[in-house]
Amino acid sequence: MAEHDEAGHSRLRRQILMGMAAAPLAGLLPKTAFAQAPATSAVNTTGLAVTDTEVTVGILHSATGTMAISETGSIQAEKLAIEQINAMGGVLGRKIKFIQEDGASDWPTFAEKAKKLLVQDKVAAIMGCWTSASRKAVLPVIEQYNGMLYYPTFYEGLEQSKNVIYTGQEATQQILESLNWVVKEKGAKTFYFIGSDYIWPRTSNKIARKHIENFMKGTKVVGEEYFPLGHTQFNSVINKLKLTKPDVIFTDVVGGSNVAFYKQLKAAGINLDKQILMTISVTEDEIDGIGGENIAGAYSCMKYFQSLDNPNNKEFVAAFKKMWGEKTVIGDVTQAAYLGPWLWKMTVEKAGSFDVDKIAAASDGIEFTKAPEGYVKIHANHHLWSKTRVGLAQKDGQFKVVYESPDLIEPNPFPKGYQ
Amino acid sequence: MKTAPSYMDRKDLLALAVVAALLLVVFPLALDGFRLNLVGKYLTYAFVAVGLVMCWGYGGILSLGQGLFFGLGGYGMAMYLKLEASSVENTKIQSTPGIPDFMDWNQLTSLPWFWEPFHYFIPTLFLIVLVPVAFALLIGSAMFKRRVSGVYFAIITQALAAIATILIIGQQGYTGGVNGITDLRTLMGWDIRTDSAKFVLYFVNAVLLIGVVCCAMFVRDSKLGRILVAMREKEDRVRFSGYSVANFQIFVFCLGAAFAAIGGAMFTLQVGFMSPSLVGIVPSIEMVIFCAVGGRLSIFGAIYGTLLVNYAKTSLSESFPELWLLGLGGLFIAVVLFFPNGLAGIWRDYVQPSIDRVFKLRSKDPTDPGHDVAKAAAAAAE
Amino acid sequence: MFGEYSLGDLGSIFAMQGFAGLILFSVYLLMALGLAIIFGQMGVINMAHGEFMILGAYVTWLTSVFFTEHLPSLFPIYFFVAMALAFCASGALGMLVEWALIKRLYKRPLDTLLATWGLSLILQQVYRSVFGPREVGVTLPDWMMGSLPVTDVVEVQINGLFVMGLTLLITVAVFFMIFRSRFGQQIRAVVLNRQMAGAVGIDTEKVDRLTFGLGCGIAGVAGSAFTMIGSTGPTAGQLYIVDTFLIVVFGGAASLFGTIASAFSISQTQSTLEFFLSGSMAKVITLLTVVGILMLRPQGLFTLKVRR
Amino acid sequence: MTPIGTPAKEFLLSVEGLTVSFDGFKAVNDLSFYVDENEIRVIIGPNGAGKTTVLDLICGKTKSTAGSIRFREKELTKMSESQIVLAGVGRKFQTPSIYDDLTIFENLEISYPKGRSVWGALTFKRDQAVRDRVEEVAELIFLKDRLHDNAAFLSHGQKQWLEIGMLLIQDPELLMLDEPVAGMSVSERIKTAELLNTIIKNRSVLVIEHDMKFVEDIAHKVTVPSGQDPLGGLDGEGAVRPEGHRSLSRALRSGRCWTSKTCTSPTARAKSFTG
Repeated sequence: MAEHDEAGHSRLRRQILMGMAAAPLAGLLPKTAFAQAPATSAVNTTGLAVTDTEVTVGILHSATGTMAISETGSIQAEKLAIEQINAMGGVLGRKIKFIQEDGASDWPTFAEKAKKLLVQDKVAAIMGCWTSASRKAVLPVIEQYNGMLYYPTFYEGLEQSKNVIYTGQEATQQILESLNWVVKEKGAKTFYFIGSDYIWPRTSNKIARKHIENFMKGTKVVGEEYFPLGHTQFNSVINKLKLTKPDVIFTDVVGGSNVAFYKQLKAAGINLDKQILMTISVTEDEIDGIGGENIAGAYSCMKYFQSLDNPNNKEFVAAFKKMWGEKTVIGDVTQAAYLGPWLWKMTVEKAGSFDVDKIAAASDGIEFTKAPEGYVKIHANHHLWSKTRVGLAQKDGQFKVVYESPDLIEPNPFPKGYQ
Repeated sequence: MKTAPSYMDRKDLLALAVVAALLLVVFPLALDGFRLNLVGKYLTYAFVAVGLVMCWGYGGILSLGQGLFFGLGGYGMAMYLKLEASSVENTKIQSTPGIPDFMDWNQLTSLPWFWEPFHYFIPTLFLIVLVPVAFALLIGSAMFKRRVSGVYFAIITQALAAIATILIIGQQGYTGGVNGITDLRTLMGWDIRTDSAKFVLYFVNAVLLIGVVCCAMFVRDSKLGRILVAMREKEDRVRFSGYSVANFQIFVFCLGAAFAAIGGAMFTLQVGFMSPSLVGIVPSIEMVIFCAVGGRLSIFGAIYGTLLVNYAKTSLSESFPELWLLGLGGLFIAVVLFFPNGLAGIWRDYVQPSIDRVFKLRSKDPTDPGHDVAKAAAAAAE
Repeated sequence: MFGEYSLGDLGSIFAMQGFAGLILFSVYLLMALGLAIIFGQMGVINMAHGEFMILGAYVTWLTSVFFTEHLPSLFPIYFFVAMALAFCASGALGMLVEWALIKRLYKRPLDTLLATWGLSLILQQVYRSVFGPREVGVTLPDWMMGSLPVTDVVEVQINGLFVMGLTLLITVAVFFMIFRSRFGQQIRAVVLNRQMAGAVGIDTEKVDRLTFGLGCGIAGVAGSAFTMIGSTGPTAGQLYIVDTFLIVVFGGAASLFGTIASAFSISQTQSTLEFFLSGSMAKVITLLTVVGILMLRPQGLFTLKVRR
Repeated sequence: MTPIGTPAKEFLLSVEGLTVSFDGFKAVNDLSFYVDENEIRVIIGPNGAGKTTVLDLICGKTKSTAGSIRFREKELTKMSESQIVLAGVGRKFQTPSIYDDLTIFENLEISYPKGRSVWGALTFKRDQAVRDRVEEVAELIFLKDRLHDNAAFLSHGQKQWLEIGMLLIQDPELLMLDEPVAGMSVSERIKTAELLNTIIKNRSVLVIEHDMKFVEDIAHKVTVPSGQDPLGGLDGEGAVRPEGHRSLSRALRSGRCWTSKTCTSPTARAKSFTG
């Protein structure tokens, strides 16, 4: 701890000196956002990498390894948001500079890089992580060094931290409304769960099972199966599906397994126009690999689809495609990642400071009206109030929104009765 | 006494002194807390690499499943720390207080039996070494007694590492699944997350590593070490000189497993969690390359190789994440094709002779693998 | 377990599971054949085998894109062209790799393992840089998707049949090539005694290169076929490598017949277990059984007892 | 002929009904022979006749399909290689089998009959007794002044000697030599014969050799591979000087694989071989 403090102090001293040197100059310059910026010493009391013109944040995702498939979209969205914020004059008059680190799909590497960003680079916030495992690895580091993490992925819940803002949905937000919808609208009675074998599918399915068994009438789960990550042979489980004939196949298969699963499902003659399949793991990103023709007819429960029809989203999609190419698609997590820098900017401006403690305290109640998914608000538990939507997969790889929850759903990371 | 293998000759002592000075003096003085902790993490892999030098370099047994032992050691320590972090008081919001949080999420209502011994520190320390050694003994007895060796052994150990990963991920109620065992806080009430604790742990780690190195050197310089070399060359001759080759192979495999397990336990202490991503095939093969880069016959080379590769990995992936895999892949190929004896070979062939010329020291044994590689050390110290 | 199903259902279960097992068998065999040649016959531990397969998959994807854009009328048959191209691409890359890398390492089999692992890392990164980190979706012609109904429950997947047919064809071709052709005779001669083969006028270097190329080419075709059932991404190849090696080793590395038998027994075990257990456990139990048997019988299922 | 199953007296080594087949090919078929104490026995036969396989069977490298090998009351077929060595059987390979990466001293030391268990090897001390013995043997095998060179630098003949030395230090009761003079120069061959004559004292020796001159020098009895009883089958053939050689070369030409016949005949009969 001693070393940490010392380094912080000397850096702080340097920054104060620089701030004093810059002050007289600022008076000579024409009135710009820069000149109006509050003094660095005032907005940064903990020695973060904030100068009079710049503030540094970290981007921490996997650019290599198996998770690069999923995390690329998040990196792109975060870069887009930072660029847009900078174009609007930055945060508290300071341009955002980002340092990108590669977690390489390896959890210890994530922890190592998070520590590097906080201890060496003194970033004011980190936009990053994708899998629960990487977040779990990073969390102790973030808490120890008092950093701020904006985490974009929909996840299993059961977590809450002063140092993390969860911009994706936690499991109850994503699942409960959708289950209610499928039971009410489609008259579904029986469910079959198929997931990849790790914590997110297992916890999500547990919540779904409790909801189906305890909170709804006449519905039941007729099967539950998990496969190792990367599994590519689903014929046996498809046979079981044919025999049990569930009303709804409820899946949270991830990664490469997804592709195999839907291709084999289609090849086995399970027609998704007749058989209801509901997934909580397929976004537009995944469809890119699966192929729209293989999954058309499936229902996906997300808070965001690229096809959402609102002005915010149209603007966002256009900007994203302009920056990253016409062919890129935008999934739920990509949009949630896009929220991170914006929410941070607004919180910093509300708090009038880059200090993590002040941001953590000021986060409650931050509203973002320009979010592509519509209006969102940060809850006191650091998750977002958001709507949930059910999209029907189309052949072109897009979703048609068939249901949207009427109100914002309250995030509930530790749901009573679901554990 | 012209030939007696006095345990550690002058050159070895010098090399040991250089390593000790580097680890105990130079690094702590030259590096800030963050970098020092990183070096500490790398050094935990060096335990595995030293074990591989014994197994692979001397014993001729290439194990692609060292991650399994590293993981067993690491999980042992993590289970102890997790239980300490899951006191009834800390976990009172759970439906079953007093068990680790992930068990509670998975509807476990009591602690599984195999977690029980990890309530106590001393049994934990024993189990950290004994469990991996028992596994190694089992695997080794089954395979070496039946003369499985070389390629087949490599592939089967690789499969074992893969099975272990699937099993750990699949049994998440008992193991923490893909997330691993996280959020470890204290060791007998001592907060291991603080910078001062990390500093202390670094030294514990370094001293243990030096101890393991001495142990490896003792084995290497004993008659057993020469029998290993002999076995690697002419297995049958050794067998027909009255030795049970399998027993020696089992011994050295267990030794490698024990070293790896110690490394794993130190990893958990320094990094603060353990996860299946350190058990699988990829980390196991990476550890082999640390050893190969250092020189598969050089105990000291293993340390320098580990430091060098990890230093390259960290710095390359900080500045050019895309190039890192190309660099690592290229390194594998280059080492195999051009430097089969790794850094130690380069030292022996290029550096040592010029030093010898300067100091007019006659190298006593031309085939003795090279020892300290000051250049690599300097690079790693960056 | 059976109580919940009626007698008719049980019949269907066995029929469908049998068929699922056969598909898995074909898939495994297709994966393993190339490796059986490279590892079993040549003794090279090719850890980049999965990446050669993925090359075939990417070639298939490129072909499908090309046909969609330039020859839409011929799209239904593009897959055959793609497989041929995949064979050529992977085979050519294989020969290049043999020339640049493998030929220096024939005497050091364990080192081929490390070198090819390095190669696989490089190939993964190259795929990522060229094709992007995301998976690519290979569009299949409509006739290859869907299934033929046999009864109202039992259906036969067309792509499953296709994979089976392909596997059969390639297996027969490989057998013919290894055991009946002049080239196969040369391969076996070089495997048995390199020096002697050289002495009687066989160009051993050329035979090595062609053999390695052949093995990689078959991997390419396998990768091409897998676009029907699996995903195509830079790291997808790694998924296959452990399974593939275990199949070859389990069969008895030097025996092609053993490879078939081992693919068959592993696939049937796994497919049956998957039906009665959860997917993860089925995989673990299958792998553990294989490893257990290998510990008891390290030479694999089929080996010649030879004079040492 | 000694009847199978009831040896007249306890031999040092009794091989009875020994058979081994590789995938149906019977490399050794129903072979029986007996070796006395202090007897020197030569096995001859053409390439592929299974001579080396017999040694492999005795020392446990190959497991027999049927039959028994008894050595000093112990059934060798059920023992592991290292146990067989500890029982007192030493074996030299056809090609020099030494450790290139170790020095000559270390090569010899490894064969020193102490510290053969894992623990023993770990705690083995190189004391004066070891050093004396190694130097003594090194002198015998003409390598005393090269003790601290790596074995890789030795010539082919020297490597053969080194291996013989390694066996010597092991002090076996039954010494098995597989073509000890193969590939040697004439002068080396002479030295080797001299060496062997020193070391075969006070022990039984089983030798495989093509070199008839060498066989002639050291053999007491000869075991021949043949379709028939070698003596019976060959007796009628025309005699060429010396008779034994003629019969032997004849046997070499006609032998295809091992069958059961050994000529453990009375010494007088065997003399026809050894001249």
